[in-house]
Amino acid sequence: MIAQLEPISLPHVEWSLLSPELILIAGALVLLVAGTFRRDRAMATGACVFTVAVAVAALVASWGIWQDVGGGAGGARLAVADAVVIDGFAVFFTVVICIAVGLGALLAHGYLRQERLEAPSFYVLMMLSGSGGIVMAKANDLILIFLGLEILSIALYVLAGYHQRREQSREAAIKYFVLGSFSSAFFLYGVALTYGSTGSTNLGFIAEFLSTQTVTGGVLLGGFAFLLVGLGFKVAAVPFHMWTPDVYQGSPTPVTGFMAAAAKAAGFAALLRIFYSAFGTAQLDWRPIVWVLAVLSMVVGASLAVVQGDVKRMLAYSSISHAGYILIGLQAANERGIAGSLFYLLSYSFVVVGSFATVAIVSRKGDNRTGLDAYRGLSRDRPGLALAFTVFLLAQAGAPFTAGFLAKFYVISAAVEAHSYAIAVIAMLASVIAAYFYLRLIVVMYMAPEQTMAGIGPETPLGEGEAGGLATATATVTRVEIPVAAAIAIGICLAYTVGAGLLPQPVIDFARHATLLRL
Amino acid sequence: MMHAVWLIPALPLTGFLILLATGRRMGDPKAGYVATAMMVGAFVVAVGVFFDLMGLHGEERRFQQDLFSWISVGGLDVHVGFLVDPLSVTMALFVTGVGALIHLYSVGYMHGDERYPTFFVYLNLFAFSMLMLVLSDSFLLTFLGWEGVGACSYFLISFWFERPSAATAGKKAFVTNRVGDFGFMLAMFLIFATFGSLNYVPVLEGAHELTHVTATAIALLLFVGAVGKSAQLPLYVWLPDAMEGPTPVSALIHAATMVTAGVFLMVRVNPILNLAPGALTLIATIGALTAFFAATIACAQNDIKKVLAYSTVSQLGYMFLAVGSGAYVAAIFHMVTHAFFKALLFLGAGSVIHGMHDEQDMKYMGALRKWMPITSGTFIVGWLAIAGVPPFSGFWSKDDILLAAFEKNKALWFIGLLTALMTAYYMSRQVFLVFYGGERWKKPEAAEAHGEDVAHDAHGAHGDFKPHESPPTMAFPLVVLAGLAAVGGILKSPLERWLEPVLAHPHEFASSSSTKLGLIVVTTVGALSGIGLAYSIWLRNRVRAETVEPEVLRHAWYVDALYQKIVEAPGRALANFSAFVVDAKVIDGTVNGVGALVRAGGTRLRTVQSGFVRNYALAVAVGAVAILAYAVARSA
Amino acid sequence: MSGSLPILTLLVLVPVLGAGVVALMPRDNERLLKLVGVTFAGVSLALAVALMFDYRATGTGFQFVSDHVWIRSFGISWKLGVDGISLFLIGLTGVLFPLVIVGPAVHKDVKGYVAWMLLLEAGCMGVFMSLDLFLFFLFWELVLIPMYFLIGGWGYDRRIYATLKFFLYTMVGSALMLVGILTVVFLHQRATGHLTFDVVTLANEQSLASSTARWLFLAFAASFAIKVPIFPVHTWLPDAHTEAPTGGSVILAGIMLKLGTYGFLRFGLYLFPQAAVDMAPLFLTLGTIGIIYGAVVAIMQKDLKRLVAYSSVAHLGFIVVGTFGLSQQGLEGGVLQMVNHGLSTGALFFLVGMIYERRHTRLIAELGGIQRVAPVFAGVFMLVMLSSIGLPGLNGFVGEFLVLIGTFVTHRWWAVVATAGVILAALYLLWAYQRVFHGPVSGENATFSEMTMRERAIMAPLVALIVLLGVYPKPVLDRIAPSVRELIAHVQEHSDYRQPAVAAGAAER
Amino acid sequence: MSVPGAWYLGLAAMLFGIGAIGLLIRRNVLIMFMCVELMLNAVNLTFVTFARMLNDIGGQVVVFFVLVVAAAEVVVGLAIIVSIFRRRADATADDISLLKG
Repeated sequence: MIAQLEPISLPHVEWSLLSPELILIAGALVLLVAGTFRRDRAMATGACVFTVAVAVAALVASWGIWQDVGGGAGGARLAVADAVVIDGFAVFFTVVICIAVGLGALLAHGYLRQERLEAPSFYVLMMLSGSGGIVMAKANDLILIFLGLEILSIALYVLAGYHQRREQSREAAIKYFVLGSFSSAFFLYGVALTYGSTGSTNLGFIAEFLSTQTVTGGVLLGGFAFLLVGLGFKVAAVPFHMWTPDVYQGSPTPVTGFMAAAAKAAGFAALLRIFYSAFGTAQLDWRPIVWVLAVLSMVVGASLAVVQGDVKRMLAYSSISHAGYILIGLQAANERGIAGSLFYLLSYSFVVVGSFATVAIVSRKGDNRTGLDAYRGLSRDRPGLALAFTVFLLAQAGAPFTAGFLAKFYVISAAVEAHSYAIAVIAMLASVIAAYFYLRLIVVMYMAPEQTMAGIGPETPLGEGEAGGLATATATVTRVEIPVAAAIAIGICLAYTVGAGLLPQPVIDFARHATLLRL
Repeated sequence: MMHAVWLIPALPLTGFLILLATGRRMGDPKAGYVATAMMVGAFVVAVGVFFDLMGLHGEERRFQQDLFSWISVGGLDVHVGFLVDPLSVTMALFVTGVGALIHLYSVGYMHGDERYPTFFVYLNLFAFSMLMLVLSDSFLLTFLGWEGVGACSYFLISFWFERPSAATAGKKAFVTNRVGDFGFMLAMFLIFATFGSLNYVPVLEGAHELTHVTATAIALLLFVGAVGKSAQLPLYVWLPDAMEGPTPVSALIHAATMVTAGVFLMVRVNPILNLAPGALTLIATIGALTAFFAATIACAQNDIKKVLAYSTVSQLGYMFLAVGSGAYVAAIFHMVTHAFFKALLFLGAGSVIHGMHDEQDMKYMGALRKWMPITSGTFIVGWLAIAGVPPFSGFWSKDDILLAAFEKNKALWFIGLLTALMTAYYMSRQVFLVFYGGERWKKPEAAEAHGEDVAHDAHGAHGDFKPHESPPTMAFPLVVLAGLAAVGGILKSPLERWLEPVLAHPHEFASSSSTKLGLIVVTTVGALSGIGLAYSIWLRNRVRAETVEPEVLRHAWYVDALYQKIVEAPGRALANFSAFVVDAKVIDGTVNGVGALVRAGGTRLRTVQSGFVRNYALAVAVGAVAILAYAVARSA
Repeated sequence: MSGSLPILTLLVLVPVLGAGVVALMPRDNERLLKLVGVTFAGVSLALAVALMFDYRATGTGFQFVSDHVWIRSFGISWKLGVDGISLFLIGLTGVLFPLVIVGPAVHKDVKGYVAWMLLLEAGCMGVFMSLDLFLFFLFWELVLIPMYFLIGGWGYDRRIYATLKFFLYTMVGSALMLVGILTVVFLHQRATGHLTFDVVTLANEQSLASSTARWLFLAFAASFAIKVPIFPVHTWLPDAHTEAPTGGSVILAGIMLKLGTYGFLRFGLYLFPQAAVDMAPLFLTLGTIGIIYGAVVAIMQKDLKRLVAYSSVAHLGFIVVGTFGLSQQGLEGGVLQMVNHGLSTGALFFLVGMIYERRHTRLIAELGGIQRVAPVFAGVFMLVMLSSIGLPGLNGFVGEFLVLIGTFVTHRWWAVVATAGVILAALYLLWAYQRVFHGPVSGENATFSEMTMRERAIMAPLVALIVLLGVYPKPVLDRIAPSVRELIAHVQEHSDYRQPAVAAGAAER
Repeated sequence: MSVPGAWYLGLAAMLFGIGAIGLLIRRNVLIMFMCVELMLNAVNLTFVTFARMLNDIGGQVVVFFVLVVAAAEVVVGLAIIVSIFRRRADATADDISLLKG
């Protein structure tokens, strides 16, 4: 018996509101196709330029959307059958991720050429990954978040192992893949449990459900826990952080930069949206957990960074520490906290891309020279590069008149406003530990040109002082080459880092008006 | 003339500045004459001011000059200003007078020294500071002079700084004085806290409102300052060492002027002292003990200047005995006469040293009266004065003090009397050893005993040389001072009347004239017997020298060694302990320990990051379980 | 003038501009680099001098205030202003920086040295003028960076250890202070409804519970105490001073230590009057310990620079005592003493640097008899040393005396112990002087050359100020007085503290 | 016979646990990867169960998404595994620990 089927009503899709990710995906597809026709030098450059152009286009599109929804102009709105939310928050992360894509492409160009890996697929993957991140930021549904997460991650797994000839790169890929899929499973299980206890995967529905029901069963809390595990993994919060140093160190450096900026941002986008927005009424349940994660991340990240001898790895640990700071904003669970986290993420993206750009340049051909020694005397060989790197490092340390300072200031002020004094104090003390290893790197670049690094290397405790002996002349190394594209990227990062440090109000406004749709 | 009082310190200051700028170009002896001229000018002004003041009547004899505000903060208002009254003018007169003479003397004495101009730079600066000390109208400005003279004393003691002993002596003087300054400063604080002012006039006029306790505290604290500056027990130790400086310095600073600043200060604050009888008794006791103690040491010293140095300590003790007995005029009187005869003795000693080509050991002198007639003649006048032989000046002033002490306390008087005897003895011993007896510098064993010195002392006191008389620039001051030392006694009663306005309660001797006379006789007999004793020992050689010069006295009762043991050594140990254990190990060790701890923590954590992907997964799982456990616990 | 020209903003921007110009110049022409550097520093000095002349001596409150909204959403302004407390510290900053740029020999990378120095000058100026807590904190942190590079780049053997220690140690304090600042601001917002970092507003609208205020005061104090440094958080100082290049030591001792004591005055007492009064005994005790302890430890130091460094611990103790003695004299003396210590210790570090240039050692044991071969050098050293000892007639005495007499009136026994410090100061400095300058001269010391004209030119302004401030400190004291009086009145208004009438003077009796 | 929904959930949880523990204790990367698949399918079971319990089609739809994602993971994952273990005899996870510390 044939039942009369109701006509299936397709959801209305507001294409214009999805334009940034569509632009990225379209760009990726175009490049993929184009890449099958030509493979030469010019193509490589073209691919880079094309990717930057796509990223800029996506930014412009985001700007249009921002006019519509950001800053309280049109207000947030739901789209695609409530599965997508277009609010200032989403646009903000779109911007962050597009910037990461653009800067990552600039970084990649010189690197790929130097490593003889020139192929458009790198850029394709980057754009796809970015689109996944944007989906995560815009998703109003846990399943959509999961899909975005996977799009982001799967592309990143490939990117991490992109340098096939390097053992480390392959190892990074497999570690990232195994652990990533493991944590995705946790996330998904969290989604399932949440679904089971609230009856929906839609964040708006969940929020509404939680605000009307007071029952908070174990299943729901289990959902919280597993969601937190999955996203905690993505943002590299302790104790889900252990992949980070290995993957950051092993991946091609431009990928590391992109990963640190985009993947972290996307992870936080989902984290903030789920917990602050959807689970907002259950603050009392998750805030203590976030508190612990934040403190662990800051302290463990910083103290492990102290003992590293490899700059890339050190920056990886420092990114763990930064994740802790961004979590402070969530832990504060107030508007200042969210805005602070956003400000932090945007600023951190620039700073970290700039830092890894420097690392990529200094590591030279083979991507091997990432030890502290490689930076010795950089201030003489490449004073501009050394200065830029110094600014990035100081910004990460929270030096005044840099974006990094304001970022820390912002989240800590949120913590103080929320009366979380303890975490504020711990954060500041952890920043002292962190400062040590940034400073140590600066020491190597500036202060010990002729000496052995015996006293500065990780093996010497702070108390012992420096060897001070005259150095054996180190093997002469040719001056590093600075690719033009990377130089542009560094310039942009530098301009932001200093500019937002001096005149932060526009950025602050951007972050403040990137309001999260409170459901 | 009164308004020109500012010139009195300003002239030496000008001299100081001129010499500082151009002294080296002027050189020897022009620089010396410039400095001397400034002092003479100051003296002339002082005389002018003195006569102006004389022209006023008793109580009106006070004039204040205010130059500019120095430190004015809240309730504290200190100006650079002068208080001209009989006391300060008396001080100014003898400081400039004796100072001018000693400046002149130095022109000759320092001739040939490679740092000749520098010497006069210091000397003029000293004169300026000393005059600020005595003329100032506030405690704080006095303190400025007080510290200034201390610094100059330091410069001048270590003038020949190449000699480690000189450098050490200078430092010792400064630091020891600082111990006294500690008291002075606290006294000022207390005065300010009590009166809200540091100016002499309001403080001294309001003194009667003081409670007994406060008065005693202020008096004793100021006395601590005086003990340091005026070399009383237990802080006298720097003064004998100060003889490392050039002899005119010893005469000017360490005999006539600076060391008497403590006495001056005590007299200046007499209205406060009068309210603190306990403090007075203590001052008198310390004074008497110092006088006696120093005199015993002086009996066994061989260095011509050391004898005089201990003698100075002893005489300063007399002055404090007078102060403690309430006989302020007697103290000032003795200060003045002492300035005359002690400056004379020092300059004479300097002349001898000069004539003997830098020999200072009296055991290698003798019979010098033949070679140095002016020096010996004037020295003998000084000797008689200090010994208290009538009618020389010392007799009169010492007599007043002993009389006052007798009225205060018989025991103190007795100590004073014994001291007088000893004073006569050791001064006679000095005169006999230096100017009488045989020419011991010629004896071969003398050269032998001092053999090692000859090597590095090119014109040493040995071999073929003859002692010679000093040049006129040196002789003239000797003669003038000898005259003053001889007849200074006539100042006794004028001084009493003159100083009356500055005293809260003029001291009246209560004793009957017969008692007075008896005391005079006793004192004189004491002095004469001292001389006789010395004569029999040192000229007649009745007793072997060793028996009257026991080791313990030669080494000044081993006080330096004692201080070394109980102050310096523990202090050094404490400083070492603080610097290299407490600071370096404990405090800094903690700081570095924190750093090391973080590092150790990082290193430990590093091992967790094993590189094995399954370990990482385990961490994720453990984290998940932990959060889950928390969630379950919360929902339960 | 004050209306038209934003003189305070210029004081910050001119050195920054200078640093930028120097950074863009070629690094070869060292003379030109120094010339440009000293020109910018000289312009700052001229501005600072103009400021001091334009300052209304009897005026109260802050003058030359420039106030521009900077970060609106946090209520943060670019707010600068001076009062009698900061005026002379700005002057001191203006004086010392040109000297350290031209003065000491710089053996490498003159360009970097000059650029960092100018940036440091801007930071120091900023700290002394900031009237916005956020701005203050920014400058407070900013000064660390140039100094970090100066010590690390141009210092002596153990410079890396020293510079890291300096940076991290100071940062620990700042860490707590930032939390404190934020707490003050947000609690104020909670009480009054508006968010502001403006110091004056925060100070006048006291809204803190007393126990909260005490904690906040301690958070601020932690930062200031480390910077001063107060015993027992002082151990970064000897290392940093000793290893820093001469110019770095001069600025470190001359100006950067004052940031801490200035912080206590401007932010400690001003923002938390009651808490400061409650905590005064603690800080008086620590200050007094510092005076004695610094001196005792200095006695046995083998390294001349280290000795001077420890002397700073002692001298800064006086300033702390004066500050927490809470008397007109003590506070004014403390402010004056900041300037004094900057001059005399700055000069001492210059001199020690000159010794090192000649002898390539700072060890006291290897020196001796220098006065014989270099009498002028010795004379200048002596004068500066006497100023440091606190000889009346020189600047050091005035400050020290005021501190002690004021504190004696309010907190008697601390003052008594602190006074004992003057004995020890004489002891360690004179002993060091004796070992370095007195005694027979031999070996390499015999070739010790006399002060050059250039060195004399550097020391001349310092020596002149040392004497001038000792003899006639009135113009300075008169300008400090109204601000201090106001500060004490502020403290009295917001706490149970009452200054004894003796200290306040007849006008307020 | 009817089985309560909770049993299904319990089974799914057990499967998830087995998958997770399997990943932790097995050394062969391929098997570890299969354990992840097991975990994903445990989640699928959970979804379906909940969908039935809630009488909501959404949970069942999710399963399709998850299957697709799992397929994509397989593609990429196998490629990565092959690339690293191409030259090795066995695919032991503990062999790869170049990056550590």
